[in-house]
Amino acid sequence: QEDVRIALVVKALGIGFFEAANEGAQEAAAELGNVEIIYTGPTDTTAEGQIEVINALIAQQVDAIAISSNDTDALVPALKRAMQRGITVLSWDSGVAPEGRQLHLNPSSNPLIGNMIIKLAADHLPDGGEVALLSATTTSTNQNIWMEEMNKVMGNYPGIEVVATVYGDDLADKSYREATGLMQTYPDLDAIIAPTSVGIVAAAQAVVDAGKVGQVNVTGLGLPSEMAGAIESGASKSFAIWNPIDLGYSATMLAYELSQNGAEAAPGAEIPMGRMGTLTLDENNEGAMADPFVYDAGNIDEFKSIF
Amino acid sequence: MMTHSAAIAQDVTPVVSMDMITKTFPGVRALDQVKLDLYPGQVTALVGENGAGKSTTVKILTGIYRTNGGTIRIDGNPVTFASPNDAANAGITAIHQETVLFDELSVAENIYIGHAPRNSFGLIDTARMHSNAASLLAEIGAPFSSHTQLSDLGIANKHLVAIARALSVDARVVIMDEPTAALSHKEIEELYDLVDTLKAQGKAILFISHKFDEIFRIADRYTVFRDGGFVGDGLIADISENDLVTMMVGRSVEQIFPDRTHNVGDEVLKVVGYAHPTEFADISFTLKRGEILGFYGLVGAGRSEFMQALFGITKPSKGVCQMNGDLKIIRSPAQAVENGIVYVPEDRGKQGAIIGLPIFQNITLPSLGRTSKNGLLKLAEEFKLAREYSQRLDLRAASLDQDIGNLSGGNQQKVVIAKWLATQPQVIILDEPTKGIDIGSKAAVHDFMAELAAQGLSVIMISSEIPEIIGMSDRVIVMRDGLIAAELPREELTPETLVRHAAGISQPTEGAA
Amino acid sequence: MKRFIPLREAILSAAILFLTLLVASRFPGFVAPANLANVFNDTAPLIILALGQMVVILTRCIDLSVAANLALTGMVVAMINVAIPGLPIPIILTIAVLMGAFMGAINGILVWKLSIPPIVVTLGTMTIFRGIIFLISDGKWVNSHEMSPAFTGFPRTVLLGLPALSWIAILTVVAFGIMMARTQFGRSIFAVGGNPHAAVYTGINVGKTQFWAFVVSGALAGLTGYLWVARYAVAYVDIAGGFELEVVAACVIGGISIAGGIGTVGGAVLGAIFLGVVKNALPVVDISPFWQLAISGSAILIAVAFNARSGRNKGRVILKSAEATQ
Amino acid sequence: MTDATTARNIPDRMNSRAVRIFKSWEALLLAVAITIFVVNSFASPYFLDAWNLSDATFNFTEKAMIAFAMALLIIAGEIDLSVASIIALASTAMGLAMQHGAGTPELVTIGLIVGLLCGAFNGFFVTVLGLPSIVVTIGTMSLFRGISYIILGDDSFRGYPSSFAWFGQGYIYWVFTVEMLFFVIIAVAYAVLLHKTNFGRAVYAIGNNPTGAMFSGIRVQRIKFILFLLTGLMSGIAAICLTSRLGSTRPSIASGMELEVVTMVVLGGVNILGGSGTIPGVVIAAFVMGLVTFGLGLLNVPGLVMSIFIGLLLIGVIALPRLWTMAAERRKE
Ligand SMILES: Nc1ncnc2c1ncn2[C@@H]1O[C@H](COP(=O)(O)OP(=O)(O)OP(=O)(O)O)[C@@H](O)[C@H]1O
Ligand SMILES: Nc1ncnc2c1ncn2[C@@H]1O[C@H](COP(=O)(O)OP(=O)(O)OP(=O)(O)O)[C@@H](O)[C@H]1O
Ligand SMILES: [Mg+2]
Ligand SMILES: [Mg+2]
Repeated sequence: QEDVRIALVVKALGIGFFEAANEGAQEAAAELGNVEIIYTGPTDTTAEGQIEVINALIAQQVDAIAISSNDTDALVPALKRAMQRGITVLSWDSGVAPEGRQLHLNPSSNPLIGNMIIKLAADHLPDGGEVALLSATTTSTNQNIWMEEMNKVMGNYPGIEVVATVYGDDLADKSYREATGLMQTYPDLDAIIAPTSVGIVAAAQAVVDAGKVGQVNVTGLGLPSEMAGAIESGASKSFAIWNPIDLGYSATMLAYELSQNGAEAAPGAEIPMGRMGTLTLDENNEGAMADPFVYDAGNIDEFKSIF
Repeated sequence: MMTHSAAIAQDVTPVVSMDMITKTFPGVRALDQVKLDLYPGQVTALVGENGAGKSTTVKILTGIYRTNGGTIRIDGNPVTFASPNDAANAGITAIHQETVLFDELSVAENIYIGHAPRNSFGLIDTARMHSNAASLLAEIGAPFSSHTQLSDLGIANKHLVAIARALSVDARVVIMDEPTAALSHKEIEELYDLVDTLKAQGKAILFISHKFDEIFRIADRYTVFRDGGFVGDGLIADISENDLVTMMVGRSVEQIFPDRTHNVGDEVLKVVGYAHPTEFADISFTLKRGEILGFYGLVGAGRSEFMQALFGITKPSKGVCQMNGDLKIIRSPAQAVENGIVYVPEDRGKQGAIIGLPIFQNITLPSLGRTSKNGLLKLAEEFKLAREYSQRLDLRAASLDQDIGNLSGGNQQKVVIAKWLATQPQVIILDEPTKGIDIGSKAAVHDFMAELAAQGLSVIMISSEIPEIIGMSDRVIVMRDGLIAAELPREELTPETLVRHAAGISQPTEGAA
Repeated sequence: MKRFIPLREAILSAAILFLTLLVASRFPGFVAPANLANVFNDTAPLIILALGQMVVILTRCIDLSVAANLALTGMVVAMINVAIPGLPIPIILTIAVLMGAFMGAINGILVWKLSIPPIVVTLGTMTIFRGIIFLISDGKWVNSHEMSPAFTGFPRTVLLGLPALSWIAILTVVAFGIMMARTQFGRSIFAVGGNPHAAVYTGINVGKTQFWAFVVSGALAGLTGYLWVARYAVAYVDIAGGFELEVVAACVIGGISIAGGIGTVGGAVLGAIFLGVVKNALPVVDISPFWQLAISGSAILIAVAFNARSGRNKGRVILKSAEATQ
Repeated sequence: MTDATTARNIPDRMNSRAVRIFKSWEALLLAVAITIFVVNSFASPYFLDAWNLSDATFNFTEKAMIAFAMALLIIAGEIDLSVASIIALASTAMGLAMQHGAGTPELVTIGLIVGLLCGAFNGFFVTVLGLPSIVVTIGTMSLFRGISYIILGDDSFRGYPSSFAWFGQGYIYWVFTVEMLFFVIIAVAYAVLLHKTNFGRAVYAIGNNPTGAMFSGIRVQRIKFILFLLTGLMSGIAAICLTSRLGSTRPSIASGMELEVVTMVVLGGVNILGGSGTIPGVVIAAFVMGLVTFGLGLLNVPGLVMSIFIGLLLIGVIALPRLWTMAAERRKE
């Protein structure tokens, strides 16, 4: 019997988070037995790059494409064509518009994440204080949604004031400069929230360089392996992330279910995803995998070698 | 005046001796087994038509080109020059045909680039460089400081810098490739003195010129090339001008100007009050059908600048221009051409020839309107037009689709003239049309000018050569410092009056001719 | 002409001063010495690279591969540091400079020996160098915690009030000042760019001079590669992506003629500082980040139009009357 | 001098037509293209498939449209690095119009007009103010895209009319896409313009010697201005196709495309210093680049590794013939 080929398309190759997701996908493949994972993606985070990758995958007639997209809308025509040619398409992590996929797997639910990032900062500011956001690019779908969700729950954290939102474009040097700029512009800044793994590392470095460890707490979403140093130095007291291994695993399982076992992606459907339980789809055919997980000095050593 | 043969001993060994030298370019054999000897304390003139291979020889001697065969000996020992530095180290220095200098650098740096004096840290010793340069400049009578930026100098002064550069190295062999082409009378005289000094110092001099008076004035020996081949050499004292010309062109050439009947017609062009903020002012004159109007002046008098304004290249601040009585506004060369005025520029390489395009495309470029239909090219028509005019000008080339850059200077000039004649203009402005052209082609250009005038074309000829001006013009306008100094009818043309007006001398002076 | 060159630099200095004061009028903190030092330190990599680029542009070439060279060298030294954490910084610096110079030499050789136009060569090597980073790193990042403290600490080491990064930039500026004005190589660079044809006749090897210009530019890119990676404590494929155009822009704003032969060390440095000030000032005056790109684009256009105006020649002076009034 | 001594009869041409074609850059490039095609056919079982090959053309059609205009511009001695940013701005303008209810014809018109305006803007700086184009377009590259960012920020335009999708997603006949049709029409139009008209001849003259061309009565600045307009126009067309294909507009659209376009032009044998180059060369280069990226894509080779191939191809295709002649000369000596 021929292998089932599932393409795991990521935003860009070489990012630790997605490498970990690939690990999870391989785990799922091993579990399923007859699955071959094609781990691919562009080398920079552009929609055009992903379209070329998708075209190549369509040409290879893969069985399923599971994609973390760089652009909600721009990928839709290409993915539609993939579906027309009989390929199962789902998005995970960073979604595409509903007409471009059968379902979307959220790593967590957006409200939970939005709440989590502000809570991480607020937990260490019992008397309130000034916080600033250091996001990725202005066009990053996820970051924008989370910040929106965060704004909705700001009322639950009295005394916490968001003084600025800056964009580091997911570039280390830009993020670093933006973080430095924040500390200069707002001398009384208490925390920088960076809901992006590039930004949070750069911000922590900037805080260390500015000699503001202890004054400015860097938090947000990051990878344990990259943030271990920041936790150790005290620049970051805690941060959160879902488990990318689980995410890759779940995406692969879902892709297999849809393409091989005839699972139907429809609102309200419950689709099994192996050891991660089942995914319940909402009216947009979206579902959340799990809660984000908080890492701090107590558990970082356990995770930093994993991803 | 010095005498030619006085100091020449027959048994001196040459400093430099080239033997059986061959140089080929793709498709062209520029030199074919030529020989050339240069003797200490003597001036050897290298003569030949355009494209005979004179400049190529210079470039070989200065290490810019490498030979395809033959030997170069210095003091009898064979050498090979892999780079210009090798040649310089062997004591060979040259003033090239093109000025090869750097506009952005100072005069001193231009003179010493590549061999500037160093201080004990190995850094350039600017103070010493300037003082050395200043004394060199004083020696050749240059009227500017070593600190001047080169771009601030006129073309003649640039040539003086080139000469100073050649003298800044302690050379045994000095090569001068048409050094007088851009110089005024006074400067030429100074150059002659300089050559005499160099001779007295025992240096071997190679002198290239198309001007025979010059050659007979300062050369001791001659070597003749024709079409890349060696024809003969000997002592100047033993040969007559006519024989030398015959050797050079392979036939005898009458160096007289064409006999013309001077019947000029109606007024074609009338220029009134042309002016420019810094370059020229108050230029007014008329031009008649079939007339050759000479423009004389010292180099730098502003003749080219004015003509370029008339041709629409630069914008005059004032002035009007009428063609056949109608007012014309000429703001671009394209409009000038539409109105029947064309300009053959002086700077062939930059302004005249489109190097990189084949000969036929150069010729048809301004006439494309006639050789095409609805903007679509018709190659056959183009070749026809190009063939016609290249034959009329006796062009020498391997084929019409050869790059014009592979032609010698003189042949390039013919293509440029052909390009403009092909537009069938009413007024043709020729800026130094025979500069750097060999004597045979020169006569051809002169005959052609006469023929054009006879056919009713009006010609404006800028020239710095008095015989040419006197021999060809119906009327002459002399310019000085951007103004018209005099307008002289044919009858009043004498070398003396021309020089007097051009230089602004009121009293007739001696030796002006 | 000589008169114009200091003028051009004076205008640029005035523009920088004006910009700084404008920002300071609303945010006095911007002109605090510490912040200015910080702006300079931020601009240091751009200054160093602009000097290298200047040499290349002066010889009528262009080096589009500097940012890729920087990134590749940065990645290599970072990986070396991970593999051999104890390697002393002087050795790391040497490796970075040599490696950068080697890549510059590849560009130079192709330009010199095969006479391929520089823009083509460096467009090619730019993509090749980036690709090689991906190949050797597998697209993975080298993060701060993997680097040794000495490695990331060097550019931050404060000496007489300024970080080492700033000092290196200052030293480079001084070295280039001497090199361009007082060495055979420096003057040859102007000659080659001003009139390559004439340079050949004067015994200057045009190709070889261009080769060395690329080597110099490459060496500086390599040096900056280490400094960059150490300063931002991270190395990955895309670092300094698109930075080559910023470097060229700095040169152009500084009055280095893209046609070669004209330009000064001071101009290049001021051009870089101008961009650095703009970049640092925008976030401070709280202009939306979306405006940054358009503003720096306009700045380039205005600066260039300005430069060209002040240097435009007005024809020759022949008329005696005109001479008197000049 | 060889056979040039007889002045009266200069032959029109040195080599026959066949020899010229055989020795041409295009012949070399075609050989490269065929080699790549054959290698691809063996390397991947999915390569020789009409639909796949058709999909593959998207890899180059939009870039090639701009490349043709860019080729003329580069032959004339100028360059336009702002093309990708023009796409961004034109696409943003179309998005704005779409939000205000514009239909497909209006969208197309707006795309073209914005392209032309951007071209005119570049042309103004280069031809009227006399600034070097490489510098001007580095500036406008930031400016044009910057305006898109100001307008769009972190937003995007989506929901283009379904009829608009025809340009970037439609098929003319069987597997032949609309973009392919545009590509062919534009290629032919530019080939005629450059090789068969007075305008094209003037472009070559300007590229070889702008001063000489001006002295020959060619309106150099006007022609250069037109070339910038054409490049802007082509960027507008590419913007229409790309926007239609993506079905959305973000300010980062087409980023980095300018260098790919220049690479395509240079690979096509156009002298980056101006003066020479042909449209057939650019056409073949477009196919070469398309085939390389698609072939490697089928093998799931990452984009940056593909770019190594493109970089090597760019340098190699120019370097190899030169190395060859150098080696031949050395052997002769
Ligand atoms: N770089 C080159 N490539 C090809 N052919 C060349 C090159 N340089 C010179 N030639 C050819 O070599 C021949 C000799 O040219 P050269 O410049 O030496 O002539 P010349 O005697 O100095 O003429 P002129 O009096 O016009 O200066 C000419 O036929 C010319 O076309
Ligand atoms: N300072 C200079 N730098 C560069 N080129 C120069 C300079 N001065 C003159 N030239 C060029 O040298 C040529 C002759 O000089 P110019 O135009 O001053 O003389 P002219 O009065 O037109 O007389 P002629 O026609 O006898 O040369 C022109 O082509 C001019 O452009
Ligand atoms: Mg000559
Ligand atoms: Mg003149």
